[in-house]
Amino acid sequence: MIAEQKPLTYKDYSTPVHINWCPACGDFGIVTAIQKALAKLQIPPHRVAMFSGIGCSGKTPHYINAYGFHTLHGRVVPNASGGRLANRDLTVIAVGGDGDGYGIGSGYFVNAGRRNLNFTYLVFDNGVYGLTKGQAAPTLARGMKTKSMPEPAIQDSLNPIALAIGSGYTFVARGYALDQSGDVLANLIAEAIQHEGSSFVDILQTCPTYNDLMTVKWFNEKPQGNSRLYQLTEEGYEGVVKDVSNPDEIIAKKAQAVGKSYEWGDRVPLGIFYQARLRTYEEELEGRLPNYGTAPLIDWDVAHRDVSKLLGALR
Amino acid sequence: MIAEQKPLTYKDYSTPVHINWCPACGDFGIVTAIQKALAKLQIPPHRVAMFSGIGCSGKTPHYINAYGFHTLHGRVVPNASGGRLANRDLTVIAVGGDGDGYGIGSGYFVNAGRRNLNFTYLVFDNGVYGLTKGQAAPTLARGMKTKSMPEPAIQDSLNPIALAIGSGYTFVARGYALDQSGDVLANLIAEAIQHEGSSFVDILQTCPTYNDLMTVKWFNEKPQGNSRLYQLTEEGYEGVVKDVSNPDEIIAKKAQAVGKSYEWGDRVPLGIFYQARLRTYEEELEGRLPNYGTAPLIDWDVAHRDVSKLLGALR
Amino acid sequence: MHKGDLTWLIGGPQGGGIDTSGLVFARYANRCGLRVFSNIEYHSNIMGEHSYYRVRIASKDRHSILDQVNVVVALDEETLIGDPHADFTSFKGHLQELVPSGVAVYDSAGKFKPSEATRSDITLLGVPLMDLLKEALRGIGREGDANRLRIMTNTIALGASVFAMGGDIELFAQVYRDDFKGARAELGEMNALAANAGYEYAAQQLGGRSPFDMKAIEAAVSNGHATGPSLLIRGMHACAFGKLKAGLHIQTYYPISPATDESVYLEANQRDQNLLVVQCEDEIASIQMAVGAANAGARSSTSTSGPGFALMVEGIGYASLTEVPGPVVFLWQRGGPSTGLPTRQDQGDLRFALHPAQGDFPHILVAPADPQQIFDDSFEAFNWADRYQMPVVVLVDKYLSTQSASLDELKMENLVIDRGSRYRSNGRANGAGDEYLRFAFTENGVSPRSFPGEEGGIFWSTSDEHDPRGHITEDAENRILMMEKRMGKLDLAASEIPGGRKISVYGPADADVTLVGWGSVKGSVLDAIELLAEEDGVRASFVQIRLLKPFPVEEVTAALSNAKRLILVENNYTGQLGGLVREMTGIHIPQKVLKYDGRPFSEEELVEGLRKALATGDARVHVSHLSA
Amino acid sequence: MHKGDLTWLIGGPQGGGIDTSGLVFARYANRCGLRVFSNIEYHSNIMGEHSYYRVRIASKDRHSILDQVNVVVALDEETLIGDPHADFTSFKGHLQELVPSGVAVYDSAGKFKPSEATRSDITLLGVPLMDLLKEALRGIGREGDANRLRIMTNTIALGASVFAMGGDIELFAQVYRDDFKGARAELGEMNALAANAGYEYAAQQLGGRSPFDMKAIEAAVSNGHATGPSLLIRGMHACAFGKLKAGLHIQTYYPISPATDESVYLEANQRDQNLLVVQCEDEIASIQMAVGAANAGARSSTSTSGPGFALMVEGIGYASLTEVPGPVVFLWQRGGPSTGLPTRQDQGDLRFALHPAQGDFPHILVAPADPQQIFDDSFEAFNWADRYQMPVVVLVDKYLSTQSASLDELKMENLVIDRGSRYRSNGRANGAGDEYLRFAFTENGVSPRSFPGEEGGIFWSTSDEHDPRGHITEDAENRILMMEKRMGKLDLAASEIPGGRKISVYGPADADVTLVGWGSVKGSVLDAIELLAEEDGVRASFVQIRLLKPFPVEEVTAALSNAKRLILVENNYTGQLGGLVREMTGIHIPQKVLKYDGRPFSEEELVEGLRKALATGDARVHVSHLSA
Ligand SMILES: Cc1ncc(C[n+]2csc(CCOP(=O)(O)OP(=O)(O)O)c2C)c(N)n1
Ligand SMILES: Cc1ncc(C[n+]2csc(CCOP(=O)(O)OP(=O)(O)O)c2C)c(N)n1
Ligand code: SF4
Ligand code: SF4
Ligand SMILES: [Mg+2]
Ligand SMILES: [Mg+2]
Repeated sequence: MIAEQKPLTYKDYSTPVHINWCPACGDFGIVTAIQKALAKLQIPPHRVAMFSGIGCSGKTPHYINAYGFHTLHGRVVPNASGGRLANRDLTVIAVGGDGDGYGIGSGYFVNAGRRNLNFTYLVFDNGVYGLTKGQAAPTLARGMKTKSMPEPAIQDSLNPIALAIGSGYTFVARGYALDQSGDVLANLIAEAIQHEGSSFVDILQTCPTYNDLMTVKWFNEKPQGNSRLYQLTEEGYEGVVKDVSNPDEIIAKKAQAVGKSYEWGDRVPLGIFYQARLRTYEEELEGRLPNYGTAPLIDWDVAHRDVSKLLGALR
Repeated sequence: MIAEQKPLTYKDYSTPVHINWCPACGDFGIVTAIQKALAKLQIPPHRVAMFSGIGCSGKTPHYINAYGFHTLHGRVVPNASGGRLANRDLTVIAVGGDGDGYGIGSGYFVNAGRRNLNFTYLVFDNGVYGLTKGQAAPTLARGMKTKSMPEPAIQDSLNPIALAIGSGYTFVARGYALDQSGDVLANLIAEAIQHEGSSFVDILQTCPTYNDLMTVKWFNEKPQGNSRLYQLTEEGYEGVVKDVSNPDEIIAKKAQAVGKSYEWGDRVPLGIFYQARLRTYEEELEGRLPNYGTAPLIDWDVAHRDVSKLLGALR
Repeated sequence: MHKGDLTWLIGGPQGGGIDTSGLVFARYANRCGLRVFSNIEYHSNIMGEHSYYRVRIASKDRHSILDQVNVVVALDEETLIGDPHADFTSFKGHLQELVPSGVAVYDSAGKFKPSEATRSDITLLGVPLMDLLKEALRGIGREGDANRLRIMTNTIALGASVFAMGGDIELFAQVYRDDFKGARAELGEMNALAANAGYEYAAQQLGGRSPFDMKAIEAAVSNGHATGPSLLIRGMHACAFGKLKAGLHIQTYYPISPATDESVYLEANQRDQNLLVVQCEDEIASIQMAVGAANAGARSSTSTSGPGFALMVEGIGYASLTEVPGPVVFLWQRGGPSTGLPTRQDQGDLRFALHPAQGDFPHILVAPADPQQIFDDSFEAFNWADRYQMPVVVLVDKYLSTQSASLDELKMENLVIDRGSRYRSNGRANGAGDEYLRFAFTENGVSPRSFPGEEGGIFWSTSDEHDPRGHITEDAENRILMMEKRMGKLDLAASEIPGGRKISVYGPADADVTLVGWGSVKGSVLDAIELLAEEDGVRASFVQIRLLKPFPVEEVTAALSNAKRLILVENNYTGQLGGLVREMTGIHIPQKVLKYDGRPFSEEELVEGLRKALATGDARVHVSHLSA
Repeated sequence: MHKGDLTWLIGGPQGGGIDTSGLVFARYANRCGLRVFSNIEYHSNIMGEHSYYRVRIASKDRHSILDQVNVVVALDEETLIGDPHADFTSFKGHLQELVPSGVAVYDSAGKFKPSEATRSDITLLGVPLMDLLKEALRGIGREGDANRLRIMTNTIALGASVFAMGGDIELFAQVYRDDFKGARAELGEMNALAANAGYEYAAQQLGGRSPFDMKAIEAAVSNGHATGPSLLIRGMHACAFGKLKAGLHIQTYYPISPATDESVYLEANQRDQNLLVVQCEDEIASIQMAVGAANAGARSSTSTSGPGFALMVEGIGYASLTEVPGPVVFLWQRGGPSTGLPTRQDQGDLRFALHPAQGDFPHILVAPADPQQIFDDSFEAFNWADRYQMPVVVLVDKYLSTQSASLDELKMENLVIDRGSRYRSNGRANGAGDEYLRFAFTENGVSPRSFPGEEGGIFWSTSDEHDPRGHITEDAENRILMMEKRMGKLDLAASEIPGGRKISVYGPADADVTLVGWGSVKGSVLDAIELLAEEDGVRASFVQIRLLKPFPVEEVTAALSNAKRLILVENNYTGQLGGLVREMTGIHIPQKVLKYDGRPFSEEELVEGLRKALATGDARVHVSHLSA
């Protein structure tokens, strides 16, 4: 242990592993943003557990210097939840693709919202199944046809923000993988991590290889003079619930978020759609298990249990 | 074939099978309502295919005179979808519990919304897992404790209406299993069946055995003088999209529905939260498969395919 | 049949208190010092379908149920004569199961009319339950509560049955008094009163003579049992105790029969026992959450039955490939396939549990056969998971979960928790010279693991094939080494797990016939062996195969290869263990006795099946006495 | 190794056109009348990782790949010498695989420097690809497009390799011309130009002398092959054709390697072929939707690989219990366990596919081993599904899906579609006297089914155990009868499926050694047998077990019991088939040759493995020549 420790920089969260994403993939921007967010919060790498699903996006943990669990397709959320339940001293971040999270994993996406466990879930939303060669993912809108698809999509896109609200996430936001300043996404992720409760960020991510519709160029366009991507705050939108004891405010903010979430096309809002500091699952657990508030589950003394009372009841 | 056929009555849709639900279970009301809805629409029993999940609710098809498929826990929606895809002349109705549909089946619930296949999905929402003895189901709110639970629920309830909107259902409604007039639910179900596209009705259902919170008495109460259950139309609420070519109207109606869906407690709205006649999956398929519009898939001549052109391409 | 044993049975509609009443009687008998074996049958239904609870009592430990009934308490007509209006049903009521001079206690104000009985060699003891209840309550000025307390008509009927069994009504009433304490003591007294009323009524109707004599059995209970009341323990209790003692941190589950009981029992005690029990949204979430927790350093487990296990298979393959220490998965079998018979008995999941995912991968599969073994294996399963870094599946079933048997003590000595090989960085940061490789190739294939949160212990893990660092690689040589590393741990486990945990052999070494089986058939087999010896002079032994993967090839070969004659006993359709034994040892078991009607083997059924197999030499004998 | 055969290989980064280029060369050789066998290896990655395509050409049909390479076309340095900076890698480049005097074609302006080669017995043919491309384009006034058309540098390199192989550049260029027609004809011409430029350059560098002589092989192709070009067909094509011919109505799928190719091929042709292909949200939805469609009267199927199959198992048990006629599930195996090696080869899913759900239930499992068998089995699978009313799993693998081999014709004669036993009410309404029972007990266990929509054909179906009407019952007798009905259909299938579909025997009846295997190893085994005969004088035969459930006990016993010596060949770690054979027949195959490095057996590997097994008698021999 060194007495004086240098502050951590984003480079402290990188690994020497060869990154095998396509050149210019939007995922690069997200990895950097995660690293910057962790540096911003000065969370030591060994206190971070990254979980991922399967897809291009699923490879993320290998590129971040932190405990890394690259799980199964669609199963990142319950894995991350288990990790967090076992050790609430860990900063738990789950990442995965839009197919992984909103398609095969949508049941877990939905049910984690209700649980309000304190973890952060970042979905890399590129509109396609990247790793399986560009089929339409759930966020690709009806009628859209990327260069990788033989025919246009015939299903509606689903709305991740609305879904997250309906599921009960207490931090619901949207980011963009390649923001020019470079720190907007990092800051948003940092806020998500700091939020106590289930945080969800849908991150618009370019896939230059398969998605030729939502390209960097498209995102950077200014239809009718306004930049397509804008921050909700620019419009004075306020998604944070001020008084969580007031159900009316909660409902109003949720409805506002859903309404706003359908804005798409010429104007695409980024930032926090909704946030409320409600009791977390961990806090609720303390009501059942007083120890839960004092030490991580894995450190409890469970090796010397006395079951004689239980046995006695069976006589 | 008799020249003059008597109109079908709801009794034509009943079976002699012994119903093994608990006395006074709300499910009885739903079965009757389904039978009445079918009679109202005069759909011959053999043109109806009922699909169900597993749970008390899952037993429904056995009590209805129609093709009946009692599938797996959480898997009713894809089964019903497969049946409908294979034969679009069938009226396909899926039923299941709230655990079945919003818990284990939530991924399929969500993804069926986007597909907008023309079928009807009725969820029997009793707040508990009935058949496994009364554990909390996803719609049971945080802090609630039914008599069957050892401790109060520590997760938020999910909001089926908001979720359905976010998923893309084009008919989203709520009913009550035991309405006094007896026909309100039947009419709602008939509307859902008639709607072209994916119809979803969350049906508030009493479970007298395990749920002692949402009882008939509770539903029938008039807190502050107003009946708890009321029809959205009573308040002049209009959920139907008039001009489906106008995205603004669609978005406004969706946001309205989500906002309204959080109303709960003293006032619980029933009826159609949202409806829009968008292109169905079947109609979209006609673009890919011209035959799809003319005859049910199972009647296509597929037994004499010529693959010589395909073989030729391999030489 | 073991002569001298008595069976008491209560039947009626679900939701009518069958399980409570059955358990009261079983506990009463157990407290008398009798050796009790009891079990419940019920439908996948909440209210109304026929359910029944059998209590067998004997002077010695018994491990199976009997078909024959001495006293039946019928809470409805169906219990006596079946449902004559039902489609496609073979159940004709429990009256048929009564021994000659057996007694049927029923509500004389109910639907059943004595004329419906087709037997005259039994005693139909109609009891005016409500009248007696009212009368009893009148004595304490509570007649007006009779309707509210109508459930206590059950107690009246039980009281009557105690007389028929030749039991002691005071000791019986004491069970209620013990159950209702403090504020609820009055209920205990009222039940005692009701029991007495039923008893008196029966005494009067039967002319003061009980046809059966429980007390005689009581007197015959041999010494050697622990002093004080025995445990009356179910398999699911033993499992829960094993887990608690093993230092389980987290149990995840999704409700499903017949596994829920275990999780609910743990849940009810989580506060006192410092355990986290999480009800998940489904079984996929249950196992994945358990894997996530195990990766984070927790001892984790989950419990389910066939339909849930079918959703867990990807998790098992994943945990195995990534060398997660666990989770321990309890698979409480029920009647399959598919949803099947959710509340009934079957041993049909062996083959599925043996290879429950794609690819070649290691996991441990063990099938304990009685409460003590269940305790031992659930305890040890966590050590295996930690030591060999692989998931462990414990294969049990509905019958084991619900059967309650008298047991002097659950042995819990010398329990040693072994968390396996753990890496500690001692403050060194990752990459600082001695780089930590989570999946390092080691001599025995086990690589020390670090717990997330440990500085310097950072690692990666992936469901893709990976290098020692835990990063994806598709390299051929690494692949070979990793396959050998993982599969090699199975050989390690096979070499370290003691023989006594692998198989158990019962009966004489030079038996005329050797029965082979696994899991819950053990109880019926042991009872049958005893009977065959006594009644037929057949000297039979039994080889219970307990560890199923890694398969104890040598032990099984040694136990079976010198057998004079082999017969397989399984509670499933195909005789799955027989195939496994042949695959692994080449030994063909030429005869099978099977039962696949969704119920466990009764003693009579198995004895009949074995007799038939012995007499005919038939390759396949199946039995069923077709009870409800 | 079969002398005289040549192997051409192209390697480079994924996304760089390896598969297209490889296929161009393979089609060229095939059109010359040569017998081609080719295969691709690639990473689970979109861009950048090393991929390569091997094309073996011979004068006779070959069924496996060779390690040895005659000409390698390297689109990057890694292809030649591996990635020296990679962690934990054994791949050292394809230069090592070149035969003496082999030729390596590479970009002389690229990273690779000839000094890095450690061999001097080969020819390093550096080609200035971009310069040549520019020059060629300059000839037609398109020099400015060179950068945009840079992918055509591949064509330059291919042209050079054609010279090295001793091929005919005009015929080669014609492939491009044929591919680009109509509006794109210019591209064809430009590619032809580029190919020529490479060819000329190589001719010049190699002094006009090709070290190899494709044309000589061409001349040696024996007669007897069909006139006109052969098919160059992949396993996935054969599967798709079988399905189309079988009258498939609906294919559901969820993308997954290596199964996606088949579904995407069907999807691309759905409009012309009148087929509905649905991409689902996951594999659970895929199989459930397929079951729903099958219940409604459609012929339905789905395709997946291990991780997806793990999610389908509940659907298989469900379809089996409810006697759904299908679906037909194609399981394209890949390297497991878990996500494993998504794009690599393994035969590790046999045991899983044999018993993929809880309980005892019937399903059919078949493993075709070449395109014709794949066609036949995918066609027949639907008949089986309809006839026996159960799901059918067809077990194939990545190697079978991606290998392209010359085939004169795919035999499609005498195809008869059998939809099984169907109930027609002829206008009678349900309940009108002759009540229709969907699950009626019948002599052979098959009950006629009606299609929803049929008046009078209404039925119920449930994943619970059910009565003949399809309603839930837990009755014991019904249970027994239903188990026997369902499992009996498996015996029926076993008795009706012709022997030729169960096993195939190749080679002499009195062979010195009999090899046993299944699925894709067949190709390598047939090639190896031929070589062992030629080079070692060993007379070997091969028993391919094709039908795996119901297991052809008699046929396998007959084929193996008189064998002089038995050796198992499997592309997995444990030798899963060996266990199955022993379980089912008692025959123990004492030796195994295995490969489990994620790649198929090359001819040399298998021959080496067999020689070692024959020489040493070792119980377990494993081989790997550790290519990329
Ligand atoms: C159970 C299962 N089904 C299918 C796959 C194949 N698969 C791998 S990645 C992927 C989709 C990836 O899409 P997405 O989640 O959007 O991630 P992206 O690659 O776009 O980052 C699929 C279907 C799998 N690995 N497991
Ligand atoms: C895969 C699987 N897991 C668990 C079960 C057990 N199970 C049967 S019904 C049920 C829940 C029923 O609750 P719900 O869906 O709300 O229906 P209800 O009984 O309330 O109508 C469960 C968990 C099952 N059958 N299959
Ligand atoms: S395919 Fe798309 S998402 Fe995947 S690495 Fe390439 S650019 Fe990124
Ligand atoms: S448990 Fe509840 S939902 Fe189920 S049948 Fe009884 S009352 Fe109805
Ligand atoms: Mg994606
Ligand atoms: Mg419910």
